[in-house]
Amino acid sequence: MKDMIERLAFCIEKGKVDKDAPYPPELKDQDGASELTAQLLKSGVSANVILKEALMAGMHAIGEKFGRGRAFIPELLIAAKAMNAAMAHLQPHFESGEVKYRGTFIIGTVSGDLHDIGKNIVRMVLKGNGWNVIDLGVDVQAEEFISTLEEIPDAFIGLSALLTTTMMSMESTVQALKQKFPENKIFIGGAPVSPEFNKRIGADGYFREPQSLVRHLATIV
Amino acid sequence: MKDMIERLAFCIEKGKVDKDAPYPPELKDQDGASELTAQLLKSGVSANVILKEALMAGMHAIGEKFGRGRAFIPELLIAAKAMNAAMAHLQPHFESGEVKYRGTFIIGTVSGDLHDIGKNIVRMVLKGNGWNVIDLGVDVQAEEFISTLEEIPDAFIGLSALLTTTMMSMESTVQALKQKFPENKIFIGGAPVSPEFNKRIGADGYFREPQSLVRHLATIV
Amino acid sequence: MKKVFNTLAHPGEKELIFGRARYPLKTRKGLVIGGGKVYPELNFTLPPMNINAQTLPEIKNIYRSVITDACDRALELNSPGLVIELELLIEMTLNPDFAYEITAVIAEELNACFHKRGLKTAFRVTPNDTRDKNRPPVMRSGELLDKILITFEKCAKAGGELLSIESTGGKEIHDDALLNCDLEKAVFALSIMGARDMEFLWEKICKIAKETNTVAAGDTACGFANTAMVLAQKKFIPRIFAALDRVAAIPRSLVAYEQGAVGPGKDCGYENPFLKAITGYPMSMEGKTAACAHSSPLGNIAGAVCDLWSNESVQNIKLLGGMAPTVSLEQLIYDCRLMNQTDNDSALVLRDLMIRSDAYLDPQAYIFKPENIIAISKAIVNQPSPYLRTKAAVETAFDILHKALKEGELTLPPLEESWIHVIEESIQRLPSDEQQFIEQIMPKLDSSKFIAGEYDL
Amino acid sequence: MKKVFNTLAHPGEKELIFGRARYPLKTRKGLVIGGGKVYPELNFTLPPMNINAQTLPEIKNIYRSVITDACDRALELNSPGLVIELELLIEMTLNPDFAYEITAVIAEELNACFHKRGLKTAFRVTPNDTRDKNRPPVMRSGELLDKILITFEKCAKAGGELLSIESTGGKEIHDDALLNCDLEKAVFALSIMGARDMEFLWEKICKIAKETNTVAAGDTACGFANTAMVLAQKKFIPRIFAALDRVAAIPRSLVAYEQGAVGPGKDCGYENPFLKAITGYPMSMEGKTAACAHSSPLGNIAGAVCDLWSNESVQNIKLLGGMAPTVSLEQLIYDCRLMNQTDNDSALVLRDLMIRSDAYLDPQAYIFKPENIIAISKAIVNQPSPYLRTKAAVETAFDILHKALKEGELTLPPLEESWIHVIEESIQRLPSDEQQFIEQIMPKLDSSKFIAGEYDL
Ligand code: B12
Ligand code: B12
Repeated sequence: MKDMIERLAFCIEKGKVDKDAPYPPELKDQDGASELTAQLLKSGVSANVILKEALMAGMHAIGEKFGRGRAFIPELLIAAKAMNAAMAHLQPHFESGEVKYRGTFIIGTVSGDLHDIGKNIVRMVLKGNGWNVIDLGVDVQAEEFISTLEEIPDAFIGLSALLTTTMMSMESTVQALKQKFPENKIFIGGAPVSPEFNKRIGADGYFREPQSLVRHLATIV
Repeated sequence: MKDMIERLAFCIEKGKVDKDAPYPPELKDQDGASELTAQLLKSGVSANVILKEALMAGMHAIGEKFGRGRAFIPELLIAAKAMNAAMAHLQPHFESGEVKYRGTFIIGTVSGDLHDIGKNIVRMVLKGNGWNVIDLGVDVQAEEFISTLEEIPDAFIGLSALLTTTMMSMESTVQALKQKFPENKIFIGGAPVSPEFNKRIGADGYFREPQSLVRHLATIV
Repeated sequence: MKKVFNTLAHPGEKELIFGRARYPLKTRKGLVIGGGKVYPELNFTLPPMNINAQTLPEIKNIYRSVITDACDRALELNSPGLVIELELLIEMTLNPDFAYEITAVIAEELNACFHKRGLKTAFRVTPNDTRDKNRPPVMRSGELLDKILITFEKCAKAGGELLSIESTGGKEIHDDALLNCDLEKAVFALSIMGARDMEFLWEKICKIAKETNTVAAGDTACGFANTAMVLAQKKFIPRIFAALDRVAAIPRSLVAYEQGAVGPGKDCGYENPFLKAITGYPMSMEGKTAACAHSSPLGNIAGAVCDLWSNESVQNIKLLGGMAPTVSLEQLIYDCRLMNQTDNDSALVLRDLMIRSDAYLDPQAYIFKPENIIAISKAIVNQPSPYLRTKAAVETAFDILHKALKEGELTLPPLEESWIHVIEESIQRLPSDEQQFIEQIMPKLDSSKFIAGEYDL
Repeated sequence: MKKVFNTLAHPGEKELIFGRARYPLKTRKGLVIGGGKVYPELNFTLPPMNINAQTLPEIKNIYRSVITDACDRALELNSPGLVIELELLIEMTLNPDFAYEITAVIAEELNACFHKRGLKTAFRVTPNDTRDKNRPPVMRSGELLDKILITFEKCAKAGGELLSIESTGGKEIHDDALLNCDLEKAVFALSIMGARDMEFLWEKICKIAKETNTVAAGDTACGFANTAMVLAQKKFIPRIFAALDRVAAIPRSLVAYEQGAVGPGKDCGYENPFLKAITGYPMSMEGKTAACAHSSPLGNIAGAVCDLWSNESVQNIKLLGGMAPTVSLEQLIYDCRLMNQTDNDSALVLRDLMIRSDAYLDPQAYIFKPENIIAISKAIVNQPSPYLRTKAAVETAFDILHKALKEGELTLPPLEESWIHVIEESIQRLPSDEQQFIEQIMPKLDSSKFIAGEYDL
């Protein structure tokens, strides 16, 4: 069994979605993430063990490589696809409450700002680390964050801004959120943002890249 | 009489201190600021008229040239010397209260900072515009400003800082002063200082060069 | 009506050089861009602040002070000319009256400085392509498009002289193509979607330029190939992919010139050296002095064939030596001075030093070697349509890079090596027929991301 | 014991060139400065903040992150080496333990980067001359002097390798001399007061360098001739005065090398090209890429004979492309890359472009033409004492400038013209005898400003 879990983790890391998937060439015609997950479940391995020891382990391995500049985004993306394929099998177990995400993370690019590549990477890395991510997209008004938080009151929030001028929307979004939800943690990022700015607007942490956010989250959850 | 006043103004502008002064060569062996002032006083012209129409007019002319890049500092300095020579004759009239400065301006470079060239230029320009300037020097503690203000409660204050690190002393100096003397205006300057910084620390105005400070003072006094 | 480029304006390697364009542009105030000298092009942006009717007066003051400082510094440093770019921020394109007022302030300062102090200047205005504010974006109608066009017109009337934009048609597909390093989709986004959209858009911009007696200056694939460059610089995607994405952008950006633009191409278009070879129009470039805006593997080589030299963008914040835009300008002026001291011989020496400085360290730089610029540009003009041009450009560039790698003239980080093969395969999958390409790719696209009809698809 | 310089190490105009010094310096980590390549020297300073025991941890973090970012960028851009300068801020020299801790943090990062990733670095530390905190300053004894020397020693032990200072002996008189454009007093401040103080101070610094196995790197007349340059740049004093004040600073700064310093001379010493011609030691220079710290009429020409290329100083604040020091470093690296591509021929072409770029626009640049560097340096080494050397340097430079003005090779703003005569007269008043000069000038000085005994006067 341990062997099969390791194989699944390896398929996730390498982005082997299923048997038919042509990528990566060296795993051609072998079982992929989808098949292996189904088999593991069938043979009685708990969804929780699969999630932690295979899926998250695989994502962690590729995420780690990416963080050290040893893998590219497309590799991260294909791993995420394999993970999604596996997650489809776990879905009922999430619904039954048998397995749980680390928590929910609401993310979006602030109002007036249309840059989303950076935010999308953050989303991907969080997902790979076992977070349930709700992505509100770009040009997100404060009200949207608020109404989403009203539904999921224990969620964390991540704001992205790439323009010096939309840093001001970031500030007002943080203010609006903090007024209604003083306890929820808000993290910020994006090229023009800085630790000083974080302090000034009363957010709970600036992170230069998603890996350090994930590390920080691990220390507080 | 008008002719003589104009000649005195010209001597101030050109920096002709007295008859013996070799500078400027074209006024060699003519009467200088000192002689002309004495003569004017003798012939009954009021000290006030001499101050405004000759001395300050002369200083204004050279200051104006300097402000437009048409004169160098040494020319400003020599004009200031001529003015001092003339002022010596007016001194009794200041003491009797017959003539008055525009006001008193206390200036200094903040604690920790030893740069004084810029501050000295500000002092010179203020003096030339009829201000009584008290220069506390460099590396000036907040307490020194406070004790000077206690003696001259209606004075204006000017702070200079050239280092990013002594901008913090500027901030604390402003705070200390504002706490005791909320009504007194504090102006700031120096290469790293900016209008934003002025706003942040609650000072009353940032000026890039002394001319604009003088212009501003003229609108409020 | 469309201008056809099927030969090179600069076919000779030695004629492809900074400051000299085959068809220089003479501006209103008498600057001749590409006529022998390189001029600084200064860019700047606001510090963190809101943009609205309340802050507009403050914004105008900020821009005014940037311009007066810049003019002062240019005169102090004996700069023979100065180009200012106002890259609008989206709130300004969404409120064309803001754009108008800001443009007018800058134009007023530049005019005053020209008349009183003799500084020759030109003024570029770059409205935003706000159409992708709605997703999927509507490209050919609607209020957003209207406002873009109104902004162009108003800015032209307010004193803007050179009109540019970084148009975004195709970006809906290209963003994902980039992150997946999917060259087929990138080629589709640029050569089919991007080129078609630019044809639509630039016909209109050229008309406005004509009516307002201004200059249609050109478009850049900033949202495409520059995003690729930034991602490659962060080690997020392979550099070789970014290099190929760059050449794939050339035929797209060429469309502006086919529609009537005459340069100077905007600074952030690293496809400009190729466009200069093809069109003979002068081009702006950004390199080391734009490090304030982004790190780049093209710091020196970007200057090799430029006619304007830009800092891309810097916030108006205070540095020890002055406000950041003025600091940038001083650096640009000295870079230009160096180039402007050259005679024909030393110009080539300097150009070749710029090239050698960067060419062998990165594929994105390697394609900037003059012989490679010419080979790729030739491959482009030998083909009739944007798609076939793009296919030819990508193939030629890949061959050039492949050969350089084999011969050891260029090396790639080990991590990239496995990608060479992947990329080669996707190039081979590009058919010789455009319609076939469209049919082959459409089913693979996420149809929720774009509106096919907006691209005649 | 004193080293005597009475011939030129670089007598030939063509051997006076960037990257190549007659006596290169090999550093601990194997960088060879002046051995054929130009390396970037990065400087940086704190953003607005307090310096005290509470903020020390934060300060250390700031410096650490500046250094890791710099090392990353240097490696990304293939820089063959990197020099870091830590210019202390006075609170650090007043608290040598602060200086020690900060130096140690930087040294640790540089060591790690060398051992793990192979980046060759060298590390300059520049304590402050805090003696002028008391006015009039006590130069040869007292707690302030002790702390300066302790700081040198601690920083050397903490990993600083190149020791520099901008010493201030004579500034008490020089500041006023500058504002009054009084050349006699300036000559006195530099050649008598400054030179005597440097002899005193550098004997001690060289001893510390020997004992700690570090390098005595040199002193600059920053508080003198650079103040003159800044004032001239602001149009506060004539440029021609600043040019003469510059050459008057050369014999003063030479004293460090007479006492045993071996370079690289510190960036802000624009007397370095002359010192390189005289001593053959490598020199750091700052030019256009230091516009972040101050505007300069020497943007390109300053690079013509440099061995290290510096940005002088920039606050650690965020720009769009990254933190300002990293941005500066990228620009420096590209400047160096250009110089490092050259062979013997193209190096001269590039050098001459740098020279032509600036030489004819400002007297401070004109004296940097290689033939002028050599003529002035020769005049200096032909004389036996700092005073006579300074007199000769000023006379030679004045003749060179006067001739250039007459022949129209150089022009000055009209406002300066009347000053030429004033300056000429004051040069003529310099006697050939040092003692006579002292007697002639002492009565004219404000005796409250300095303590004569501290200068054996
Ligand atoms: C790509 C790009 C675009 C693309 C965006 C494509 C897209 N789908 O996102 C397009 C072309 C659309 C675009 C448009 C514009 N852009 Co743009 N753009 C860029 C560019 C080149 C790269 C940005 C990027 O994707 N970087 C790569 C990603 C991976 O990095 P990142 O976003 O920083 O994200 C990382 C971290 O910051 C962090 N992070 C990000 N978000 C978050 C959130 C959290 C919670 C955490 C923890 C971490 C985190 O993690 C990410 C991964 O490491 C930058 C230049 C630059 N140097 O950044 C300019 C830049 C941001 N754009 C700029 C400008 C001016 C514009 C336009 C106004 C241009 C115009 N003339 O129209 C428009 C504005 C549109 C709008 N309203 O937003 C300027 C901004 C200047 C300013 N005033 O602030 C920049 C800096 C370019 C420049 N140097 O001038 N742009
Ligand atoms: C000259 C100078 C010195 C001289 C000072 C001589 C003197 N008597 O003042 C000396 C050599 C002593 C010196 C020492 C140091 N300096 Co210093 N110095 C300079 C320099 C080159 C010029 C400053 C100057 O005089 N400018 C000319 C005057 C006329 O301009 P100004 O001061 O800006 O003043 C004008 C306006 O700002 C305004 N103004 C000024 N004050 C006020 C006040 C009011 C109320 C108003 C309205 C207007 C106003 O009006 C003036 C006229 O227009 C600057 C570089 C620069 N670019 O500024 C560095 C600089 C300020 N120094 C610097 C440093 C680091 C130092 C030292 C720490 C160096 C060292 N290693 O020891 C020490 C610190 C000593 C100390 N504790 O203060 C850095 C500061 C970096 C930072 N962290 O902030 C600078 C920026 C140099 C650099 N680029 O690195 N310095």
